[in-house]
Amino acid sequence: MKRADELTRAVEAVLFAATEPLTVDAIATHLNGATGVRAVLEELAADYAGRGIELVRRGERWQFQTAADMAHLLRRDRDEARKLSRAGIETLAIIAYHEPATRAEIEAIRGVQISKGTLDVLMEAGWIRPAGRREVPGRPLLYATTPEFLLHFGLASRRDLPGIDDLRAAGLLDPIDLAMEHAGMLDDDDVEVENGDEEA
Amino acid sequence: MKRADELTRAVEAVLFAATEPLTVDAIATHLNGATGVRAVLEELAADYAGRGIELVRRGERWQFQTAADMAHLLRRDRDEARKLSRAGIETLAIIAYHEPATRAEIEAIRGVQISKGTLDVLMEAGWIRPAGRREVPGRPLLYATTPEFLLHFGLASRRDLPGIDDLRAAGLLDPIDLAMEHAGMLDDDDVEVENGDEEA
Amino acid sequence: MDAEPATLTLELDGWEGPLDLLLALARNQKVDLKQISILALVDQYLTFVEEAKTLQLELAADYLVMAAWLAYLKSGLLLPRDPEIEPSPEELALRLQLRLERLNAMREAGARLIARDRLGRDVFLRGAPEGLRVVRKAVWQAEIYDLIAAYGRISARSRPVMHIVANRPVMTLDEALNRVSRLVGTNIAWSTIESFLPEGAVGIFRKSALASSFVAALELARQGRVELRQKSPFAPLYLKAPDAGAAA
Repeated sequence: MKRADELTRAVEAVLFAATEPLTVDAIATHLNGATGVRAVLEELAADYAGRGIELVRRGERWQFQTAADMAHLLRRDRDEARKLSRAGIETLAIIAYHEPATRAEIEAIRGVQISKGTLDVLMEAGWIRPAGRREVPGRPLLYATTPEFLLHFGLASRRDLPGIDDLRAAGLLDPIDLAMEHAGMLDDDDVEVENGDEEA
Repeated sequence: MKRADELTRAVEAVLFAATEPLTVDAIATHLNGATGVRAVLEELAADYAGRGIELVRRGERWQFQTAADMAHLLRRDRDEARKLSRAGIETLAIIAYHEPATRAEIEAIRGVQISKGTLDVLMEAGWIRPAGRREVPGRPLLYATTPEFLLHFGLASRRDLPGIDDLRAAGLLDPIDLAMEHAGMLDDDDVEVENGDEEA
Repeated sequence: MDAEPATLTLELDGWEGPLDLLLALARNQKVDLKQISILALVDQYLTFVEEAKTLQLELAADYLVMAAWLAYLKSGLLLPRDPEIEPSPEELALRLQLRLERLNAMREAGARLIARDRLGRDVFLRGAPEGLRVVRKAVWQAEIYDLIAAYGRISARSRPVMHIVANRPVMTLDEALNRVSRLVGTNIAWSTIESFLPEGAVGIFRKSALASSFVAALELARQGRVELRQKSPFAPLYLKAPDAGAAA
């Protein structure tokens, strides 16, 4: 950087430490009535042009600020992976299979109320969108999935979602108690046989 | 001023906008993992040397601040009410030059007990902190300085403490028993006797 | 610090203990602390304490203790050296000098430290920094399997379900009672409970038979129609018909 004379250095320091933009007079007063402050300011503004810091004039007041094209650096987005809650994934599944669906319809299928937050999260994730209103009393809002939804779940279209028969074949429709029993029985059997061997 | 490349401008902008000193890592993270930040910092520090604003390193952190020789224009004495007592200043110096130090070591050098308030004031100022215990009978608490201490007193590191090299070379940071050994006036047996005498 | 001895008496309260006072006196000798005369220093200290007494100033006990110790040191330094006395007066004198040097060093270091250009007093940070912000953005994650499984779960929950109790291979308690009481009569020696199970019983049926036979054995034992023996928990359980005498 260019060597700076004492007045320039003083103006630089005063402006840097100031909590608000300063007029030429205010700067001069701060520097015990120094003259030539305006010229120094013009020079400094030129000096800093193209750096990460710039000296700008706002009306009659001057201030240092972060270069305008560097503003995006002051705000950094950090992605945080978060897993969808059980209510979230169920709500999404119902919309995907039944779309478009109103909130009341989703609740009827789930058998539980859904909070507003659940729909908000799905909307924030970009997976559902409002899709008009159902023309019934109260005109409730309809929800449908988005192209991002298909993209995220690797589906060419909603028709790629497995149907009820596929789900049954995959054991995903088995009542929970029976499925548990199957698993439990098998385990117990194995244990039984082993114990028997040991005792023998 | 010299034209600056984009990384230099970015580092400049981030440090300028920051409300606290930043480590090299923190800057790099903010710039989405940019490399070469350390080199840029060294360059920038050289760039700004002699201006009214300086880029300085305090411990592992970097910050812009006004040049020290501008103090006469900017000095604010608002804090004079909280002026440190002599006991406070000496205790801080002893901890800084000997760190880590126990309370008994501080008292041995000062020749008087230190009141609890003295350490509290230094701790409240954020200049000292407890730093583990010395593994001797009684396991006394150790005190050391903090990064804020370096920041406040404008030290890049503890090696920059005024006169520390001379004091160390003169043996003035060594315990008295060690100095006595050097003077050839002490056998090991004398150590016990001495401690009692010191209190006299 | 460089006050004359005359003013020292008046500023007694200003000293932080005898060592502090000694250092002030030593610095009055206006020589490097390495060169100070300990004897002269002792004299100055003792004079100071005497003056304070004359002026009837109340001296803290530690000042008097130090005075006594210094008087002892002085006599040791002046008298012909007795090699028996440990530590030697010279050693004590050196030690005192080293302590004064160290206190002095730290006092000067403290003064230099506090006189530095300090942040917020002499040196300033930017007055109005924009600040750096980190905005956390949630990236929601879910797998296709989670989605399908969730739908399966809902369907299973909401779909009308017909509950059918499966016909399971079991041995009822009555059956077990009959079987065990019949078999135990034919067996005089101790036999494991497993030996009472039907031949070739496997899987669920074997489990059921074992459980029922166990309960049956307990019931028969209660009625005094069978004796049970087990060495320790989970050890094999043995059954046998009661001795003819006892049964009668």
